[in-house]
Amino acid sequence: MLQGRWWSWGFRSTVMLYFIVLIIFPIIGIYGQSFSSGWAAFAENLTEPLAWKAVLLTVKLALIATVVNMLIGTMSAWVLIRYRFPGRRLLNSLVDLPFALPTAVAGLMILLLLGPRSAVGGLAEQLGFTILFHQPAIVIAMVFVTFPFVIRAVQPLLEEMDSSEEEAAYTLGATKAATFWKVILPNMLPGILSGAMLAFSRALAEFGAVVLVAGNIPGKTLIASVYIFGEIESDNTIGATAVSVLLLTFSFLILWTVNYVQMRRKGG
Amino acid sequence: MRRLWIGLTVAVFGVLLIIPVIRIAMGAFDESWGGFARGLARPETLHALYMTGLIVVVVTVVNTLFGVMLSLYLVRATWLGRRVKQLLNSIVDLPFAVSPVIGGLMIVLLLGPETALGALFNKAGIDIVYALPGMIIATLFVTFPLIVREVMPVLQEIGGAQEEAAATLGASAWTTFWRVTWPSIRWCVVYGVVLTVARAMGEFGAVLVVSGNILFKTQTATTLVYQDVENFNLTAANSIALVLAAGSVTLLLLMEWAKSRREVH
Amino acid sequence: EPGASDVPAEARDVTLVLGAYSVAKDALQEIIPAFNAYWKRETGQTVAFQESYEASGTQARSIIGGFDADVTLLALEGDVDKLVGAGLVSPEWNKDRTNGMITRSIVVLGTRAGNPLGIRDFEDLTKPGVKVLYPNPKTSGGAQWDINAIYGAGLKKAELANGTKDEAAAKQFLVDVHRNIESMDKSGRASMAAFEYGVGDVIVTYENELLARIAQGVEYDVVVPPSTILIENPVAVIDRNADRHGVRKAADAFVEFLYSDEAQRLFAKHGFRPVNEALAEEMADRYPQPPEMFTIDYLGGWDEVRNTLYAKRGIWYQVLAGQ
Amino acid sequence: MHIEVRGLNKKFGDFQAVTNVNFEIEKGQLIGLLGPSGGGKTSILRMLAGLETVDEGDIVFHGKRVNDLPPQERGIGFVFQNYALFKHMTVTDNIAFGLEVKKWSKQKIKERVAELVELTGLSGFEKRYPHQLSGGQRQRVAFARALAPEPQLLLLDEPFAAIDAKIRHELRSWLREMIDRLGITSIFVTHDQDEAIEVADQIMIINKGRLEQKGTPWEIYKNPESPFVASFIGESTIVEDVAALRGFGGPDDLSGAKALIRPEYVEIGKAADFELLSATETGRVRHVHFRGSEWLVEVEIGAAKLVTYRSLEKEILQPGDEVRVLIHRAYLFNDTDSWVVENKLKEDPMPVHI
Amino acid sequence: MHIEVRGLNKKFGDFQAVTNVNFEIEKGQLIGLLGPSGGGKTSILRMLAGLETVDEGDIVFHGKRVNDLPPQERGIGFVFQNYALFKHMTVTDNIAFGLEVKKWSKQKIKERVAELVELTGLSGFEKRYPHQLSGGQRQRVAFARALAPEPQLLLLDEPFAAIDAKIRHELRSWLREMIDRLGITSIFVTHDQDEAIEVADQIMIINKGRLEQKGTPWEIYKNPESPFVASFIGESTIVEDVAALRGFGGPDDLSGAKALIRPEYVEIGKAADFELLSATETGRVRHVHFRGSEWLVEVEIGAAKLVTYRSLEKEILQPGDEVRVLIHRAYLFNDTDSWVVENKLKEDPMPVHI
Ligand SMILES: Nc1ncnc2c1ncn2[C@@H]1O[C@H](COP(=O)(O)OP(=O)(O)OP(=O)(O)O)[C@@H](O)[C@H]1O
Ligand SMILES: Nc1ncnc2c1ncn2[C@@H]1O[C@H](COP(=O)(O)OP(=O)(O)OP(=O)(O)O)[C@@H](O)[C@H]1O
Ligand SMILES: [Mg+2]
Ligand SMILES: [Mg+2]
Ligand SMILES: O=S(=O)([O-])[O-]
Repeated sequence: MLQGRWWSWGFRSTVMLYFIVLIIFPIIGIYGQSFSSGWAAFAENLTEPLAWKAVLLTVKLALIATVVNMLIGTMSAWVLIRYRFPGRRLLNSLVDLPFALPTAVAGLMILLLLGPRSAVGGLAEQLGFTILFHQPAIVIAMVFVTFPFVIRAVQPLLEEMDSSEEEAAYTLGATKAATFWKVILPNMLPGILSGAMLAFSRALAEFGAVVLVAGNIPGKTLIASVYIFGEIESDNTIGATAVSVLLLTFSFLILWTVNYVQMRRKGG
Repeated sequence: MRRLWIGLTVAVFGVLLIIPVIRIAMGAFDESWGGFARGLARPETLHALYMTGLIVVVVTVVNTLFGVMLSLYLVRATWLGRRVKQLLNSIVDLPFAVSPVIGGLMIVLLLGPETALGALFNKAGIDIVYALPGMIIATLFVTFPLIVREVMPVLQEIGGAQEEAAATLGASAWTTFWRVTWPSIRWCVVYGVVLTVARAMGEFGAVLVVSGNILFKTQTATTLVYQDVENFNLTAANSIALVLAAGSVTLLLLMEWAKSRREVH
Repeated sequence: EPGASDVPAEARDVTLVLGAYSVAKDALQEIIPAFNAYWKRETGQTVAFQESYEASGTQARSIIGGFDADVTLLALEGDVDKLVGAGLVSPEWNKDRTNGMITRSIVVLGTRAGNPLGIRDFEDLTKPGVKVLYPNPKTSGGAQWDINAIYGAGLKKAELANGTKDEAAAKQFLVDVHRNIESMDKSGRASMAAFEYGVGDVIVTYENELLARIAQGVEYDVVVPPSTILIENPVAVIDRNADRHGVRKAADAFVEFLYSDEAQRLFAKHGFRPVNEALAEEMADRYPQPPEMFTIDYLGGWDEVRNTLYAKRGIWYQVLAGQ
Repeated sequence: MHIEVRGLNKKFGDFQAVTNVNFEIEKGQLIGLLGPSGGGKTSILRMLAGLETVDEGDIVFHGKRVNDLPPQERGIGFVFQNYALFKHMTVTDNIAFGLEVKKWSKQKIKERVAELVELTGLSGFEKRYPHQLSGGQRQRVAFARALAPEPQLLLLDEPFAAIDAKIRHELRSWLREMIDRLGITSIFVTHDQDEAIEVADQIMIINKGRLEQKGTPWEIYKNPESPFVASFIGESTIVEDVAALRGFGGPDDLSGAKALIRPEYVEIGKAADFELLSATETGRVRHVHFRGSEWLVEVEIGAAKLVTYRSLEKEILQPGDEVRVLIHRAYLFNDTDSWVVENKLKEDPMPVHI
Repeated sequence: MHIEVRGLNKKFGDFQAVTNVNFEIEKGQLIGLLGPSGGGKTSILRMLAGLETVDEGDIVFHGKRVNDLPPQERGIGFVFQNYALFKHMTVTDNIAFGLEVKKWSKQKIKERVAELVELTGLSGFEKRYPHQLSGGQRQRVAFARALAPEPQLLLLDEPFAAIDAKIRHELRSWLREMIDRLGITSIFVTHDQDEAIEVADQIMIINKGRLEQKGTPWEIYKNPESPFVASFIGESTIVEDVAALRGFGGPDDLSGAKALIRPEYVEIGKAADFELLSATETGRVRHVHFRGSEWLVEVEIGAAKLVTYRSLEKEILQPGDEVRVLIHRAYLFNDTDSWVVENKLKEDPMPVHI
């Protein structure tokens, strides 16, 4: 009995220690670095127009990519769990592909498929806009690399869901659509949100795929992670970590708010 | 309606996943089978794949273990206050919000040979950065949220009633976990594992920074692919990418198969 | 290492760790076997190499961060200066016959086959509708050479027109070119790749990069602007690492070997210009000499360039920020 | 809503859950589905609601076959056995759901919800989520949610199982009243015979997937059509050897027949209490239990055990006391037939065949 | 197991669910927790089981304070109100779980499971998963699962709510027997007073988080300590103006007091049926309901409404019939006090103060 206590105490401490050492330390490290030369240097690096323009652009594009992913991700998760059709298993197995592909390859793919020499790129060019090296390409790259998150977070929820809530809605006269919106969707919501959070964070920080397909022109197509990379390479660690800290804090606030709201709703 | 949704989904998959894979496959077999085989049979490819495999295995095992435990604590533990849980819950996702490049840089700055910790390890004859341990730590950091995020919502969804029942029947925490909790979360753990494997396989930025990309030492499949792309060796790059993609798809197909076998009781 | 003194140095096999900038990879991978054969012949010792190829800045940072390289080839003198600053390389490193430089090249313009837009000079890059590629000088050493070349060409133009090195005019020239930028990739190689996949009309890059691609059978036109910059890439032994690993001798020998005719010819095979005057003479017909070619000294040397062009609120920053 | 069900069958795998069920329900009636656990009550209800496909047979509402109509077009309300509340909605939102779907005005919804919250005794809990409620509170929410849109047909699966007597009474009478006022047809499942008898216009007894009998409580009590029904309704003890009981032996062929004797068929007391003393015999009290409003007394007559009730106002009996026992009546059955026999010494000895 | 609970308190947020509950239970007793929905019964049970933390107060098993002991070390069995079956296990596996945890031998587990399956009438369902069972079947599995390891303390949250009378009877008597045989202490929650009265050795009435009264069913019936208990146990009607009833007016100060009158306090019949005709008054039958084994008759005397039972053997009354009514006794209460008054015309006019 006492032994059991020791075990559980040991487990708890190990897990917490791991969490602190692996996750919290480096994050504190980033904050520490960014303030290592004092507040003034930090502020100066952030008030730098190239920096905050890059951050704004990144946030904007990451938001768009997240919304796109919430839509197609929820739809795909739904279709893959609720409908039976030939090829379903194959599609389901393809979901995680964007993760398995080195991001450099993902970038290359987009380059080859949407570049000026490709059919799509050519068509877009004729319609008067360019995809590659402009904002659409960044969004596409972000959507691609974050594609699995929402799907994988929603699927288990749909599988675990108790069908009687749905039946109750039907007996109350709700159409399939109404049932979906009012009963099923709220049940999927934790998954959608947690998937979207991950997707958003990842999109904010994505580097490999984007760097290849974005023009990286400051103010126009330079996103934060590429800016950060530039600062690191030009030996401005403080500038790099300062922008990182900004994105991190922003992410953290969003995550915290979402968690807070969800916990509030559950009252527990 | 049903048709419409299926159609749309297939279209999304087609555009976003299938066409790119076909493009990769075509790229890999640009110079027919020979080019593909050459790209893979190079000693640096084999070594890089070996490194990637090693990292994937270690990272997946460690993160699965800790990820599942942390999710349990974050959902069920009473010894953690509500606020603490909320805070930890929000921190879990942060590694994703950290640009992998910065993540890698932090490891170099915290554990490099110049730092106190790094010097300590160095004395003991263990290199952390620009060596395997650093690469594993970087990948652990980057993939940490995946399993936690997969498991937590399901734990919340199934609720604690079954676990309480087991406890009243005298089952220890350990038994309760394996006999009652695990069967319910097993598939999302598997999903999380697959995501972790895939992400660990594909991680680039962080590994690049901590590995120094040394041929035959710390080069992984991904950094090799990147180098091949830069060196206009597209066939080799595509071949390796294809192998990685095939690896993850096979894993998932296996999982689907195992799952379908379990479904017919 | 324990027992190091018991065994004669020659008998022990050694490992040399080499950290080089990415563009040098193809050439080095031919030179290393040649060196191995040579060294075996000379001393009977086998040298195993551990190689890493990364963008010049990345490489320099890794080495400072603890990457155990014994010898490094970088794109810029400035990057070696960082190593000197970190106490890894002796400040005396460039006090040899070529000031520590091992290869040369020039900045040129690459166009699609047949030069459809009729590009002749940097001047033509300012024309509306011309899509220009060069990498990002923040991350790429190659890009700094490119920007230096454009800026220098602007200075030259002003100097020819009214006799003074008019910085304002040169800056304006840079602004005009930059207006047509399509993409600033993270490295010279990435920029080249984008060009190869169909992006842009003109790429500003190393001459050797283009020559190497052309040697591979890709069709580009190389346009040598009348006034452009001479690129020089340094090599250095990382003294601290080499001493610690006890491979000083092999490292010095390897660097020495790079200056040899044999190595220089291999470099030339991959499009570099030799630093060896005799060889340069011999290959003069392969490498056109731009009439108004200038060196980094024309811009005042690397220190000056760092302080004016790439300084925190410097000229390049103003170009980017549109000030 | 007038309902007709013809030849209903349902299998789960190869387990026959419902077998050839036929019935008809008039508009506005309140029907109790009564039967042992696992009998098929929930399955029948779910098929009526359209939540389970029908394997064979027709379900006809208002003369229209609805087998293929989805649940939301059947105009029903359903109270689930496990409540099936919307986890992510408060009590108010749960109850309002059906009304919002029907696009009632905000004001009307508010009033209706307030009325139902009041009725189900949930005042003060409007803002709670289901996991913050007790079992009975959840059941009441489920009840209110189903009633809110005033459906044409109300299907209730054990709606009172977790509710205490007091609220149950109120809900029942409110239900009764609403049914009468709006002409709603209702079917409710219960495992509790008292409840079925008390509330329902008609009772259907379901056992092993079959409809054993349908009729008013009084009919079913008086004329059970099978031994199962007889033993399921009311309390009773079974006596193997009927002939040994005073007043039931004699010329009739009772071979192979057993007797089912209900407490209310049995009267006990002192010799002075009976007019026809010759019809009584001597028994011995075995146990006396308090039963809330009366005593339950177990008496033994030879090998036969009988139970009967005794008013609290009467003298208290003790185990071991000797008493006179009068058996008014017995329900006899054998493998093929069943019939009621009156005590021959008490009245006319003609058996009443059913 | 001997159990003592002292000063138990529990809050959810700032909702006080359990307030200062104290009690003691002897080893081997069967206790019924009875009370209205939302009263706090489940909460008390969960605290005893260690599933909910105790805000204040002590729980003592066998003289040892167990507040901080985890559930698995308390040696309890728990039947959950919502069953909480293991979804991914068959019936057999569910029941065997607790035994496997205790490392019983394969053979013994098999026997024990077979016995419980038999007892709970689940034969033939051993291989089913919970989602393939009916509500009652699920509850029986939950019951069997909790009983299997023969725990020292058995906590049952509405264990019979979804089970029909017949199986309920069997389970109850088996439970009773097991409790007597093994000396298991048991506490079961029910909202059904009949059940509590029938089965329990002692009843605890829980209302609004407080323990209102604890005692044997007969004690609680005879001497309810509060109007709440009086009205919750047994059926009753409330009469506002007691003085108007024959036999209850007179010199006593009844101002502000109301009367609670149970059906069994009331007798109806023809004039000839009563010896003390002067103690009766005239009433009119309003309704007659069939109640399974008797009639429930509502009578009106002036403004007061009363209910009483009437044997099925007696002549059937019709609404509107005039009858003589004798009220034997009334339970009077005002804001501060409560007492029982006998009909003065019938017996000694001394009120019995409690
Ligand atoms: N998690 C919770 N959060 C807030 N309130 C709660 C929570 N759990 C229970 N309650 C409240 O505490 C009170 C007591 O609940 P409990 O479940 O103990 O009642 P109960 O006596 O078991 O009722 P029932 O017979 O309906 O099951 C109820 O009013 C309920 O709404
Ligand atoms: N999905 C299913 N698969 C297999 N058998 C099932 C399924 N659902 C129900 N059954 C079986 O069908 C029979 C009838 O079940 P049903 O739920 O209709 O019973 P019920 O009369 O409602 O019982 P209760 O009073 O216990 O709720 C039961 O024996 C049950 O085990
Ligand atoms: Mg049922
Ligand atoms: Mg309860
Ligand atoms: O490799 S570069 O630094 O020249 O881009």
